[in-house]
Amino acid sequence: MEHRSYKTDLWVDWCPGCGNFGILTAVIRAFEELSLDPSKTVIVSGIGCSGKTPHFVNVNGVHTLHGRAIPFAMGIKLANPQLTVVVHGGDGDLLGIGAGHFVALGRRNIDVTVIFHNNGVYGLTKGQASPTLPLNTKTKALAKPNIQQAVNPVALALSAGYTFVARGYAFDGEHLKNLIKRAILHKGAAFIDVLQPCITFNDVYTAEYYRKRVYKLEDEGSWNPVVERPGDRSSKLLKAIERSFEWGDRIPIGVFYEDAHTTTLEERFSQRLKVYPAVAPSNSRIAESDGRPVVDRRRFEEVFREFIVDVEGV
Amino acid sequence: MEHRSYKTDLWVDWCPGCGNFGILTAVIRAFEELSLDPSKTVIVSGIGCSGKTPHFVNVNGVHTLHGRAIPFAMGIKLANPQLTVVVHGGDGDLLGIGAGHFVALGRRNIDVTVIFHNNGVYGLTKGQASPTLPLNTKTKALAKPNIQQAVNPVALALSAGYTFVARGYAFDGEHLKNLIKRAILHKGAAFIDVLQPCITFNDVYTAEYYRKRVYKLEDEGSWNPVVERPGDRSSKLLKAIERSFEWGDRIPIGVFYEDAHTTTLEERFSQRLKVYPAVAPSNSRIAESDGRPVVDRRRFEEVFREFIVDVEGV
Amino acid sequence: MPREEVGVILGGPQGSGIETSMMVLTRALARHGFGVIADREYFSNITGRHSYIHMLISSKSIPRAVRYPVDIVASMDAETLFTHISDVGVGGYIVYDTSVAMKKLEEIPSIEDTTKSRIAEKLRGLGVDTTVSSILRFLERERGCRLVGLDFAALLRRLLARYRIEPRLLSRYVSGIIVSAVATLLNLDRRAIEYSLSLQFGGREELVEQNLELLKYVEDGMQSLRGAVALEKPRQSFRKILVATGNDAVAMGKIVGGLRYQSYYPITPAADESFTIERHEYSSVDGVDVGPVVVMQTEDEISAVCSAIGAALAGARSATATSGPGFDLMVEGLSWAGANEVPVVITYYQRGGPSTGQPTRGSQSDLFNALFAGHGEFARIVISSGDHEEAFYDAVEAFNLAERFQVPVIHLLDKFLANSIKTTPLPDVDSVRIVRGMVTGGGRGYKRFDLSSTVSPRAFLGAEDTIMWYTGDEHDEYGHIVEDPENRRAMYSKRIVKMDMILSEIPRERKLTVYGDEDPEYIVVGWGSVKGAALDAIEALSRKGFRGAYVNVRLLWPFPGREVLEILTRVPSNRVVAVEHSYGVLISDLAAMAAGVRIRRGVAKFTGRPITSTELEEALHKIITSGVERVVLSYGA
Amino acid sequence: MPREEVGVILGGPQGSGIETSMMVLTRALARHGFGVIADREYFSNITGRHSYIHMLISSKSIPRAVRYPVDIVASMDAETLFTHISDVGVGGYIVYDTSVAMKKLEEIPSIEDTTKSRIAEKLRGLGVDTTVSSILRFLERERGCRLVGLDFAALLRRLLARYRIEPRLLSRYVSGIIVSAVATLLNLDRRAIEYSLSLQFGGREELVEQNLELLKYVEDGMQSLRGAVALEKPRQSFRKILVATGNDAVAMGKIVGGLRYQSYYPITPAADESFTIERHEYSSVDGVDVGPVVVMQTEDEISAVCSAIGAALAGARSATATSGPGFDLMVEGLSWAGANEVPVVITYYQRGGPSTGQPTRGSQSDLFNALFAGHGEFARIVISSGDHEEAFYDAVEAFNLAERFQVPVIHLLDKFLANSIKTTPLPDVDSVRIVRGMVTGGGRGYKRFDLSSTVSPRAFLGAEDTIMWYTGDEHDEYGHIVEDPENRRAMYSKRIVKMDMILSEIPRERKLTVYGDEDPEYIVVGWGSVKGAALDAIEALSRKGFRGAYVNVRLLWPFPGREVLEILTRVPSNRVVAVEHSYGVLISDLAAMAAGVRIRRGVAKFTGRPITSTELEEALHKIITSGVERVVLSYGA
Ligand SMILES: Cc1ncc(C[n+]2csc(CCOP(=O)(O)OP(=O)(O)O)c2C)c(N)n1
Ligand SMILES: Cc1ncc(C[n+]2csc(CCOP(=O)(O)OP(=O)(O)O)c2C)c(N)n1
Ligand code: SF4
Ligand code: SF4
Ligand SMILES: [Mg+2]
Ligand SMILES: [Mg+2]
Repeated sequence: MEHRSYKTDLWVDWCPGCGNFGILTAVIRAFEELSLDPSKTVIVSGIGCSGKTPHFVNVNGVHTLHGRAIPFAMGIKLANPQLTVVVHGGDGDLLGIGAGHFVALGRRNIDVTVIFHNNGVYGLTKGQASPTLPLNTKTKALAKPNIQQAVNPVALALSAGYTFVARGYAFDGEHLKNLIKRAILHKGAAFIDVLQPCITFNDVYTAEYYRKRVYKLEDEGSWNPVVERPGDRSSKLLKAIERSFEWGDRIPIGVFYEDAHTTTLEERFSQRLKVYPAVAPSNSRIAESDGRPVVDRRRFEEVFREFIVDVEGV
Repeated sequence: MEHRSYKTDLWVDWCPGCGNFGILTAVIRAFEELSLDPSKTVIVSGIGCSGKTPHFVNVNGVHTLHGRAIPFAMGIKLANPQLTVVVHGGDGDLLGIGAGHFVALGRRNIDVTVIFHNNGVYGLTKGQASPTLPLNTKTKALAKPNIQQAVNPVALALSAGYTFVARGYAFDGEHLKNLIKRAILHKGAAFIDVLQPCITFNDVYTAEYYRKRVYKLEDEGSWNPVVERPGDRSSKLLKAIERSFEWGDRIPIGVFYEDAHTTTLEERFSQRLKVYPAVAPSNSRIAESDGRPVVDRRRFEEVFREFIVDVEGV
Repeated sequence: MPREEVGVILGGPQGSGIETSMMVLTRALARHGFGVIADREYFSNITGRHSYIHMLISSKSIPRAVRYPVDIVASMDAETLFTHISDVGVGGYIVYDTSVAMKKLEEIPSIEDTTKSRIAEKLRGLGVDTTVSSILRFLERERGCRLVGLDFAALLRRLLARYRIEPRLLSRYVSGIIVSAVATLLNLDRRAIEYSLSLQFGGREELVEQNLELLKYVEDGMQSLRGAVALEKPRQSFRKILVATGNDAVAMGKIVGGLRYQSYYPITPAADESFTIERHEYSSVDGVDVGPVVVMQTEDEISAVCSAIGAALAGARSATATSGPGFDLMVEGLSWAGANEVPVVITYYQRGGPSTGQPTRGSQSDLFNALFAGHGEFARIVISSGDHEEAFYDAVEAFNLAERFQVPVIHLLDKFLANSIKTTPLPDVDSVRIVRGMVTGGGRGYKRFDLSSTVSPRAFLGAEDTIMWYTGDEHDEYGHIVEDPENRRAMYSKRIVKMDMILSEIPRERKLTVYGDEDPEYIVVGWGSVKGAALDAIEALSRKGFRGAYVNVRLLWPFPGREVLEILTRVPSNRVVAVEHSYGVLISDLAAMAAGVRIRRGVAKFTGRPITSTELEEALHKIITSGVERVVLSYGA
Repeated sequence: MPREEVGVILGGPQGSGIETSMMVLTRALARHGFGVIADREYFSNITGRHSYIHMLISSKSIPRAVRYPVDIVASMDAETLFTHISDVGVGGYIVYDTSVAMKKLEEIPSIEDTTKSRIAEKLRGLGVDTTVSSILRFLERERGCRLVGLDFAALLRRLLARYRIEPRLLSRYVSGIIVSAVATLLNLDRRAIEYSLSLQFGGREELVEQNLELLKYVEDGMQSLRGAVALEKPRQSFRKILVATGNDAVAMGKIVGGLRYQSYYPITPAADESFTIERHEYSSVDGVDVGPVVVMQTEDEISAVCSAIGAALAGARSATATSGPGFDLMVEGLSWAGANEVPVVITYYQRGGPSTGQPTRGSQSDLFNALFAGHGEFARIVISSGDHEEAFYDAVEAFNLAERFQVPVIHLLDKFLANSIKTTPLPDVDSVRIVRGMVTGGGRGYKRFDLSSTVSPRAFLGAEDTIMWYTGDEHDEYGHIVEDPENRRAMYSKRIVKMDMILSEIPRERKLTVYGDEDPEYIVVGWGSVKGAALDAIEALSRKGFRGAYVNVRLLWPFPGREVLEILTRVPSNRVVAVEHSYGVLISDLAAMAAGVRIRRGVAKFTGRPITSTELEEALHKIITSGVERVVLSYGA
């Protein structure tokens, strides 16, 4: 596909100053630097402010249902494993209504990247507490302090089995862009928790708040999140989880965990389906040119012989 | 309520030798030893072989929908906080279709106990792989090896915020009974992962298999899962998670984590609702004896004054 | 000359305070004794897209629906002027910011491309340039409109000179300019505005003061226009009046009705109801508890409905509120409630579908989803409300019906009602009755599903000395699973025959109400928020000599087929017209199915905007005079 | 004298091999050239509850439905005898284990209490003791039954003496005893059984040998009974025949139809379809790929439908299979598919509802759920199949319709069809055509929702040089969100008018088929698995002089109102009878709504057991001769 801009010319209707702008820019730059073919790239999103992302990017976009971006992405990716599939979802989307799918993707290690817009609120429905808002926090949109505890997205992703887990910050564009590139290049389920200020509803976790606290894991020379040998998995995982507990004065961003030794679901399917993924649901032939099914009479009898009785009329 | 048997006289239609019998016995003995009032106790279950549990126990039973026992239990408990609420669910039920609710309960720390029948299969639908069956395992009911990874229920419960997390073994009745008692007495969301052989469909994780491998955490003198001070949470949690990775030749059972310092959701509601839980949805008055609402004209004007304009006809 | 009614549009970007303007004006008008209805139109967006309030103010009664054209368009921005060019009537007033005069249509990014081309085409047709100033000139010239140009920036500078206001907060006062200009045109009393501002800003005195100051500046600049659109003296005499949305009305109804557990997962246009309930979750009035209501924001709608069912089992009056996408997720739970005869209430606010559709726009297209979604057969009740007042009482009634018949009840509403503000007389709460149906203390040997009566006495989980079982499987009288075919037949029938019982026990006036002429020539049938426009339209047509009646169907399921049939057969079948905010005008299909009557004339609107009195009147006129079978309405930006 | 048809019941505890007996007998019978249908009845239980197979074997044709009474009851246990006492006909044969003769009803824990009391009462009424032996004596005395008592334990001991069989596996051979006894009564050829056993046990020779040995022992003890229930020489002449369940038929149809992605979450009675597909997910036949089909066990039904939609967007023929509770969870996804014009197929197997209901029993009570669940209005197609053959072709057609019209298609089936085994002629796959509808390669500037035609050319995600957007929000031609009212009107209408297109393009014979008399006196209307029993019943009644026709409705939505109306008005309205496995006989309501015709006579069955030819014949007779309006059937244990 010849080069064209990765940005559509739609008006981006997020609130001025929203962290989503930072994420959008980072995504677009990552796509550019990876020279992704727009027609072979799909952004799949849920519902929320974050869910609008695909409309602003000039690659295929599938804006799905609240919480269901991961299942849609799974179907797209398994049907056409050639596609680069990136999921965008809000914290309510992926860890509220969609938490079940979030866990399931970890168990599958499908080669998709999940970008988590972590703003602590349900943005598009006007600022209710999201699953990442800590207990007792009272943002200005809430009438009363939050009554539920926060879930730790990084720890949850690690426990669920994601093989690449990172955290970025919406307004550290260069760093975030690099995380996104690395996540896309990773073979397997990749998760990036992106700290995303919501200027309109979240007056606690603001750009100011994060600017002061965020630091980069990689700035610690000793930090190595990469599983070098399968045997290292548990210890690396545990270190990553330990690090995910850090929150408050210092908030780590960067790669928490990366394991390239776990097979992807696509690889596992290729064991069963022989010709997969080269021959895949999206490109395999189902009919002859005249519309007759590939499964003709003879092939039918061959494939379904378990159901066929030869009548002898004994 | 005068004493009666905690066992109903229905025929228990599990397969002879099923681990569920061990769980049933342990539950009944725990109830007995705690002298729970059957009319103030509710077993809430999902759908599956495990889901039938309430019918066999002579306390209130609510056999709900597949995956939804936790939400039902939440409504029951919040409406009547006096009740002792115990959830029984299968591994497909609680961590397949119900994983979203499972995570949400951790965030809430409602005072209910969740007993997880971990048999590695979807029993009642004839043996498909459940979310706890490891990758590549091929039980006799499966045509092909399992293509998905297992989720680690203990690690997930810990990441999600459960304040009591334990593991028991269906055929170590005394030990399991004690865990159940402790979980019920715990104030907050308690989770017990019960290793439950499915004699009919799971020929890998059999009683034989577990008998050889299971050991008790408490047998290690140094093991102390109890959060003594709030500040210890992270370190205890991390130790618990580390321990949850242990699987294979040696499988730990016992209490992994216990934190009595986190407020329950009921306590948090009592902050907002003043008279709660003493005056609760289930026992608060809504009408006068003649059927007139408690909210009479005068109270209406008082409560809803924000909506009332005094007309002056200026 | 003072007017009986005045129509107003307030327009501006989402997030700029347009809703505040609406509230301040409405309460001030109510203070005067005027009746007000205000429809709110907004995008699924937080900041920047075009949002507007469409009001009708009346001196003679409480208005029931909005209508076009309006008398005043008050704009905060250029987009409002481009968007509402057709909405202002001859001789109407246009309030605008003089600094936007040179804005061009092409320059406004927040207008969608399709809309932009449509407007451009329209302007081309009218021979008008795509600038604000040419539109204004056009309106002045062709429609005799009066232009009220104000220099917003200058006004704000004056304010800034006087008060210490953070510059970045200054834009919040633009809504005050709009309020001031409209108030001046309407000749509202300063004290009424002060009263309204005090309610709006609670304790924040300085905001009240600043807005009053702003009012003064605006008045100064509009001396000649004061009272240009004055209303007649109000003819009603309420001492107190409610100013509330439909969401609020339902919230109040639920609390009066004894709600004790409300679950929700945020969704437009339902969520506001739960926030209102949350604000009033507990009060102690002279030592008497009002509440407590446990309001629970759940992880999804499945949890919302399931936890509400759980709370109902424990004896609490329990409900959840949602809209189409959320309701879809509740269907399995609904079916469980049906199987277990659980009195739970689902308040279902329709919005534009399918799927995410038009999340902030209205529709009545979910009728069949509410009636028929759910596998297996079981009794349910679906009721709808025609206006804010009905919504309040129906919210109470929903619980009564649920508990009397031990069935799930769906209270079916829509975004139009939910989000519109209306002045409504205070409900007569003393006339309300709480009816809990067959309740028992239980006791040993208790059978929850006792087959000896259609509605078995219900004990709550936790009742002393009582044990019961519930299961979604077919069950025996104790609630234990049984697959026996004879038991199946008995238990399944028990649940379904409730439908007959419900139809015979609900009084006629709760099933439907008939308005208009006693001896009609034509009959309009509708439900829910069609009511206001329909009543206006038949009244208008009656002034033109056409005798019409409106049948407001309130009980949608079980459908009151006998009563509907009886009424509709009073006129020839080509004189019956169904009206609905949908494509299919589904109530016709429902009547065909459940009353055996074919309604062959229909008025449909599915743009997501409300049916207005004016266009409905026109459509009905066309149908009854010209034999047209179907009219599709589409007025409204 | 040899018989044309023989009915058989095989009964025993769940998990004891009763299904194996069924398969071995059916394939042996098919080998002979007999036609067989076998209904499977079982509890929602893995081990121990009563399960039975109800077969009808025919020498003249392929039987279409089961009927009562049967000629042979072959029991593995006492419970079977208690349960099926009424099912055996005069002169029938009872195969039983002599060691259960002294068993008492009271002693059998696996019988539910309600059933137990019901049986006890029945026995009391008949004056029979609650022991097996008194039942047997009663049947012998009153019904002239022949008792075939076999000492199961002794037979197994003989086997054990000859082969090294692990004692704990011995009970698995009981199903072999049943097979042997029935085969002996039917006089089946030893080689046919050997053939069948080989198919059943695949490579495991020793099992074949042992079972043949067991056959010898049983034959030895039944010398006088060999051929006691022999069938006539088969009149049909198939060279090959399929022996498959409805689930299998659909699975084969899907694969032939080009299925490439199948998602499922396990649920009865749908899951077996996915397992069959999984077994055939990929084959290479002479270097040609059949497949690959990605079969995905998802975490829930929401994920099942959403991932299937995703796969469809990528161009794969894509489907999911479920039953009521699962479908409920798919409703929101369905609505998205409707909004986005996605060709996705949902195979919906109805079971007993509401809620978990009777998970392993059948029903047709989800008709309206399939037709109307989902918020907002959009086009969908719902088709149903009357038998295994139709199910195969419909499974292909579902994809064709989905892709031609770019709408979600629901293929509505039920447990009766899904789980019953039937001998069926091999499908004529060469007559099948794959029709993919408007497909395009896309290209720059591609508009997925081009408004210039009702069905816009569809490009797949991944098409070269092509970008497209999808959203559940209302959208423009590119798939971007827009809220413009005019666009709304155009896009919303585009999707819905497909309904007219569908009705006009689907040929009549795909909408409905009419069987029976050309000039009927009465007409029976039904859909899905009513077909077999209905055809049998009208045939039987025609032999008694009543000329009837059966209308098998195959296209349920959009409903072929014109065609249905045309047919039904051929007879007086009191001569039209609707038949359904439900309480409400919902097809009547559907006809009233969509064809304007009131069907006032109905036959309902909602015990979860299938309508049998015999009871339907009786019911129809009653209705057409006596003016009875509604008959509720309930035969079957
Ligand atoms: C099933 C369903 N329930 C509820 C909604 C309403 N809804 C729209 S956006 C949203 C939440 C958005 O929050 P989040 O996922 O955190 O995204 P953000 O807007 O913060 O990016 C909700 C609940 C919906 N669209 N669908
Ligand atoms: C919504 C829904 N989907 C599917 C089913 C079918 N179903 C019944 S039991 C079951 C799984 C049981 O597995 P698990 O939860 O592990 O319980 P177990 O039987 O192993 O105790 C399923 C999928 C259902 N009842 N409801
Ligand atoms: S509401 Fe918050 S998250 Fe949504 S666009 Fe505005 S700032 Fe961003
Ligand atoms: S199938 Fe497995 S889990 Fe279910 S009852 Fe039998 S042994 Fe137990
Ligand atoms: Mg968010
Ligand atoms: Mg299980």
